[in-house]
Amino acid sequence: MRIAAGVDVGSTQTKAVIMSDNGGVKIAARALVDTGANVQRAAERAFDACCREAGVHGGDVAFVVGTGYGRYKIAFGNAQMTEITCHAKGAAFLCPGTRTVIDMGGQDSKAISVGPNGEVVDFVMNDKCAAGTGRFLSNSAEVMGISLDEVGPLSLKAQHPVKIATVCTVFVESDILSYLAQGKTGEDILGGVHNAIAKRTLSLARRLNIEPEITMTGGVARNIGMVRALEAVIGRKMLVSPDAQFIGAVGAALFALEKLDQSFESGIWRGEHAVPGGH
Amino acid sequence: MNDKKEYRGSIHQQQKDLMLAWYDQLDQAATTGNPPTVSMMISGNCVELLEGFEAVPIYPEVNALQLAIRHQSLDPILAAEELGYAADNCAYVKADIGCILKKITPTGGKLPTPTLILCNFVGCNTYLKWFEHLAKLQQAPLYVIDVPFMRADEPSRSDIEYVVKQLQETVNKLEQLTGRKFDYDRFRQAVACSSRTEELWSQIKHLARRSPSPFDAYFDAITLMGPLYVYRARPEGVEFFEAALAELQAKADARKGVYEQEQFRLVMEGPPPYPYFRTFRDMFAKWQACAVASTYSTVGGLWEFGFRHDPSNPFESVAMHMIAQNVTNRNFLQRYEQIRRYVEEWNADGVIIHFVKSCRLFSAGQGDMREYFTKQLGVPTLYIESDLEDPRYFAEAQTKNRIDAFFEALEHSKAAASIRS
Amino acid sequence: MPFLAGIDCGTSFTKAVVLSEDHGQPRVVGKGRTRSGVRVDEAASAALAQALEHAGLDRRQVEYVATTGFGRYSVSFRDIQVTEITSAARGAHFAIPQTSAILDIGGQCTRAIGITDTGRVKVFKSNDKCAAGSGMFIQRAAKYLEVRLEDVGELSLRATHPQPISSVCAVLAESDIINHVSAGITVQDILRGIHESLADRAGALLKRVEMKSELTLIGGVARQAGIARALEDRLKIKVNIPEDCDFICALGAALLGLQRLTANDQSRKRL
Amino acid sequence: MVFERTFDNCSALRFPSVQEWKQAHPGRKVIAYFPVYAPVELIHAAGMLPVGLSGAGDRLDIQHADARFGSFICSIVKTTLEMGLAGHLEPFDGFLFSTICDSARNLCFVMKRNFPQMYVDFLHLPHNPSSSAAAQFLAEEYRRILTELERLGGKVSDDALRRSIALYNRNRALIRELYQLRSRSPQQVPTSELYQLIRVGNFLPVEGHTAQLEAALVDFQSRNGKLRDSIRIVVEGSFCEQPPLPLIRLVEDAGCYIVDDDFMIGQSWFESDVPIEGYPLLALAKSYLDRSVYSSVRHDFRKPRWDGLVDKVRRNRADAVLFLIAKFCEPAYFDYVPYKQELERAGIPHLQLEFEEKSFTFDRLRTEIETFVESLVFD
Repeated sequence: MRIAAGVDVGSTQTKAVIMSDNGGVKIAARALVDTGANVQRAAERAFDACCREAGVHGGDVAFVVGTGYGRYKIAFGNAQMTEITCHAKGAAFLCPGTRTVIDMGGQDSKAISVGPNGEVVDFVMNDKCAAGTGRFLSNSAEVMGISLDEVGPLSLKAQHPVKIATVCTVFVESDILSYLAQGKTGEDILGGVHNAIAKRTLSLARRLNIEPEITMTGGVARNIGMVRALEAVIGRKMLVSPDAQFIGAVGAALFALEKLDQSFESGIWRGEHAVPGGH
Repeated sequence: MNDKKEYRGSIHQQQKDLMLAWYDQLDQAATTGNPPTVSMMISGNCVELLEGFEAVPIYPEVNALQLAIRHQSLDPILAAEELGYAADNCAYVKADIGCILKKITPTGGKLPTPTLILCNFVGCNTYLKWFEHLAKLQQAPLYVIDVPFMRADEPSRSDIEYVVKQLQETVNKLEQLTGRKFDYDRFRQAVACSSRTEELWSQIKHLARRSPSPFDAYFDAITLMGPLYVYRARPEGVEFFEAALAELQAKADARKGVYEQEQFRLVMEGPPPYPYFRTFRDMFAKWQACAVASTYSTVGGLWEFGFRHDPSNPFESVAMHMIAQNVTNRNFLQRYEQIRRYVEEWNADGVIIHFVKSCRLFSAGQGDMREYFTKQLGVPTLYIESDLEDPRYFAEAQTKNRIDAFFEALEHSKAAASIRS
Repeated sequence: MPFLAGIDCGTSFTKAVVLSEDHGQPRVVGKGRTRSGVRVDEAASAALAQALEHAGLDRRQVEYVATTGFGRYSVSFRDIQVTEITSAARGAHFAIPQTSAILDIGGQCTRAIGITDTGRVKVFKSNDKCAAGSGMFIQRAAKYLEVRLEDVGELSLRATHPQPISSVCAVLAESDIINHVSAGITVQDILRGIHESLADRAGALLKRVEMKSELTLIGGVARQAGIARALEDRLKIKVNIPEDCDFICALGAALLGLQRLTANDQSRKRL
Repeated sequence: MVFERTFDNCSALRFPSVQEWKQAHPGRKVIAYFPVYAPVELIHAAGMLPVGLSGAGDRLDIQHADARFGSFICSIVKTTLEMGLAGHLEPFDGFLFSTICDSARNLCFVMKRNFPQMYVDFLHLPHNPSSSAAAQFLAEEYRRILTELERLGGKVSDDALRRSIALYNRNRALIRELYQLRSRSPQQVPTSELYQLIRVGNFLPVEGHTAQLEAALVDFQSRNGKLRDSIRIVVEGSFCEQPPLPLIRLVEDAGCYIVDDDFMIGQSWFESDVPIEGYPLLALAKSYLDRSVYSSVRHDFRKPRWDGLVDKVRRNRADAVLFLIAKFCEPAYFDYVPYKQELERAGIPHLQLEFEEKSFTFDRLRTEIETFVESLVFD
C-alpha cells in the first residue's frame, strides 16, 4: 500500500491530508492548523498532526506535494504545485463529475474549468480591487460583532437585503456602518453582503464556460448562506464536499500518489520547479 | 538555474552605447542650445521629419521607463501626486512630470527644454494631456498633429490629406522656431534610411518564427526598440540593425534558443511591468517560456506585416505610418487580429495579456480580448494585472501564482496531447 | 457663565464634553464616553449624562449642544451639527495651538487636514477611493503576525532591516507579508516596513494639505500601533498626540457651539 | 413636477420612452450616442431618434461587463456594455461613439464585436483646431457618418439638416437661458430639478423636449423662494458619467447653490447658435472648432481649458469650485491639476470629490461637502 501526503499552506490556515492507495485511493487522515507567522512550522505541525491521525511515521509517507501561498516553505516537500491545479484535481476526486470549481479564498477568488481527469482547462481569478472575498465576509462579521459561523445562517433570514456597491474588502465596512446607522437589520445587511459577493463571483465565473457539475471549494463553502446565494444567482445547485476546505491538500496528495505510480507520464514532473524546495 | 539565465549578446552593449550617445546629444543641446530638440511620443513618431532640421527627438516615455527599470520611478511619481495627480493617472506622465520638477534624468546628464513640444496624437488621449501639461510646465511651444483614428480597415483619402497638411504646418512651425530651412533632400534620405531599418527589424522579428526562437520578442525586443525610435532614420540605425540581424541569424542557424529547451511559445499583449522587469522575466524563464511575438514591440511601428516608409512619397508615407502602421492608432479589433496572426504564423502555445492600470489605451477592454481568444478561438490565455511604471501595483505573490498555474495547465495539456498522438 | 456640550457620535464610541467659559476662557468641566450601538440618540444622552455627572451639573444647565461625527444628525436635542473634520480642526487647535495639520488614521480612511492659525479647516484630503495606507492594513498585519496592536510600535522599533511593502492594497499587502514571512524575515522588520509605508502614504496626503510646522495625530489605530515615531523619522516633523485624544472632536464641536452661542448673544444684545 | 415623472420614465432600463417612440413611428431608426459632443443634428435629419446614453445609474447589477473591462475602468463604460449584454439596448439600431477618452473608444470596438448586427461607428473629432485643414476634415467626417446613416434611413437633404440645426439651436438657446436664470437667482432654479429637466432631453425627441424647456422656463421664472445663506459654486468634471441625483441634492442640502456646471454637456455644447446658412456640415464642423464649450475631453491648445474655468467662476460670481469627478475618469483627473493651479493663483477655493453613478451610501461625501461649506462659512 502506497501512502502520500498533500500540504496546503494558505494565508490563514494550513491543511494536510494523507492518502493511501490500496487498490482504491482514499483519505487516511486530515489535519488543520492556523498558519500564523511561521509558515514552515505550520506546515510541519499540520503534517505531523496528520501522521499521528493516520497512525504512520513521517518516513512512511513516500511523497509530499505542497501547495498554497506558502508551498515553497515546506522543507520536507518533494514538489510544489499551485492551489489552482490542486483544487481542480481534488474537486474532481471528491465530487466526481466536477467541470467547474468555484473557490473563495482569503486572498483570491478563483473559478476553474476542469477536464474529465481533473486537469485545469482554463481558470480566472479576481480583479485587483476585488481581492479577498474571504476577508470581505470576515470583515463584515467583525464590524457587526458576530462570529464568522453565524454570518451565513443570519444572511438567510434577510427580508430586504441592502445593496452594496463597493467591491473593496476594506470599504465594505463603511457601507455596513452607514446601513447600521440607517437602522437596517443585521440580517438584511448580511443578506446584501452575500448577494454582492455571489454576483461578483458569478461575473468572475462567467469568464469561463460554466458547465455542471459546479463544485464549491475552500472554507467559505461551509457558509451555507454563501452557497445558497451563489446557487440563486447561478440558477442551479452546487456540489459541496464535507472536505471542501481540504480540497487543495487532497489534490496535492493525489498528485503525490500519481508520482509514485510509475506509469504516470504527465509533463508536470519535468522542469526544475518540481525538485525539493525548487523555486 | 534556468530562471537566472538571460539572453546577452554583443548588440546589447552596442545598444547601450547608442542610447548614451543620444543622451549626450540631449545634454549638449541643454548646455549649448544646439542641436534643436523636439519632444515626441514613441507611438507613430515622425522622427524622419526631424532629420530635415537635423533636430534630435526627446522621448519622455523612454526616460520614464529607464527610470522604472532602475527602480527609481516612485519618487518622481509621488512628487507629481503632490501636485494633485491622481493615483489612477498614467504613471508614465507622473514620473516624467516628477522628473522635471525634481530635475532628475535617467543618465544624470542634463535634458533640454524642447525647441518644440510636438504631440503626435495617435490614439492615446493621455498624450494630449501629457504634452499640454509639459508645455504649461516648461513654458515651451506646443503643436499637436491630430492623427485620425483607424475607425475603418484602411485610412481614407481625407485622413491622409489632413495629416500631410499638418506635417507641412509642423515644418513651417519648426522653420520659425529653429530659424533653419527645412532640408527636403535630407528628409527624403531619412525616409529611405527608415525603410531599410524597418526591413532589417522586420526580418529579425520573423526569426522568432523559428523554433527555438533565437531571441525573446518581448523582453529582448524592448532592448532593440530604443535604437529603432531614436536612430531609425539615420545610418547608425541601419548599421545597428544589420549587426543585430547578423548576430541573431547566426544564433538561429545554430538552432540556439533563448533557453536550453524552449518549452513554451507565447504572444505577449500589453507593456511590461518595468519596475519588476527582471522579476517578471524570471517568472517566464523558470518555465523556459519564450515570447515569439508581442504587440508592445509594435507601438512605434508595425512593420512585420510589410509596411515600409517610401522615399518616393515621403510625406504621405510618414502620414501612413502615423495613421495606420502603429498599434496605438489601430482599433481594438485590429489588435485582436494582429495577435491572432501572431498565434498562427508564429506558432504560439498561448497568449499572455498584461493589464497595466496606467494605460487605458492598451488595457481597457482586455477582458473582452481574453473572451475572444479563449471562447471564440480556444487559445489558452492568461490575464494578469499590474503597472508599467508604478511599483505599487505589482503584487508579486499573486502574479507568480497565476503564471505558475497557467503553465502547469499548459504543460498538462501538452503532455496529454503528446500521449494522444 | 454658560455651559455647553459637544457630542461626537462616532461609529464605535460616543463621546461627550461639557465646556464652561469664564472670562472668555473655555474650560472642559466634564467628559463622558459610551458605546454607540445602534440608537445614536440614546448613546448621545448617555454620554452627555456621564459628562454632566462628572462635572456635577444638571442637564438643564446646558445651554447649547453641538454634535459631530458619523451620527451627528441623529441627535434630536442638538442645536447645531458640524462634521468631524471641522470639529477635529477646532479641537486640535485648542489642545495644541501650534498645530498646522492633523492626521487621522482611521480604520478605512486616512485623512489629512490643513488648518489655519485660527483652527479653521483650510484644506483636507482623504484616501476616499482606495483604502491603501489605512489602519485596516496594520490591524490585519498585527492579526496575521500574531502580535497585539499595542505591541506593534515597540516591536517595529527593534527592526534591523526594514522590509518595504510593495503593494498599496490593504488586502493584497497581506500576501506581501506572507511572502516576507515565508522568506524568513523577522516580524520586527516586517512591522517596521509596514510603519514606513504607512508613514510615506500619510506623508503624501500631508503634502497635499501644505503642512507647515507641527502635526497632530488623532484616530485610534495609528496611536495604538505607535506609528507616531515612524512619522517623525520619515517626515522629519514634530508629531503631537493630544492627551485624551478621543475627545478632540467632541471638544471642537463644543468650541464651535460656543462661537455660535456668543455670536447669537451679541446679535440678541444688538436688538 | 411633470418632468420628474418623465425623468423616472426615461431613466428606467429598457428605455420605455424610446420604445413608445418606435411604436409611434414604425420603421424609423434609433441611434444611441455617448452624450458628449455628438452631432445629433445628423441623426435627427436622417429621420432617426438620437438617444444619449448616460449609464444605468444604480438600476443595474454588473454581471458581464466587468469581465470585459476590468479594474480601474469607469462605471459608464461598464454599465453601457452591461446594458447591451443584458439586452436593454434592443430598442437601438446603432451606436455612435466619439473621441472622448481611451476607454470609451475601446468600448466602441468591443460593442462592434459583441453586437455585429448593429451599426456601430466612431467619430473622430479633431484635436488640432489650429490646422487650416481641420474644418474640412471634420466636415468630411460628418459626411462619412451621414452616408452611413443614409444607408439605414434614406437620403438626407441639406435643408433637412438646416431644419434640424435650427431645432437644436432653439433647444440649446433655452438651456442657456435656464442656466442664466439659475445663475441670477438660484433659489428659483434648484439644480436637482434643472438637471432632470435637461437630462430627459437625452431620450425625448428634440421638439417635445424644447416644449418642456419652454414650460419649465415660465414655471421657474414665476417662482419666488427666499435666498438662503448658501455659497455659490461651479461644478466641474461631470461632463461624461453623471453623478447620482441624490448626490446633486446632497450638495444643495449641504448649503451650496450650483450656479454653473458641466452636467449633460452634450445637450448644451455650443456657446452660440450654429449658422444655418451655407453648407450645413461645414457649419457644424466650424462650430465644433470655434463655438463649442470647453471640457476635459475637447482639446484646443489655442485656448487652455483652465482659463475657461476661471472665466466661468468669475462670470457666475461663484465663491468656489466643486470638482465632481467620476471614479477612474482619467481626463478629469488630469485636468484637475492645471485647474487647481489656476484656481489657486486666482484665490478661488475648491474641493475635489469622486463619485460613481452607482452608489447607495453617501455619508463620506456628505461629510466632506459639509466640511467644505463649514470651512467657508465659519471663520
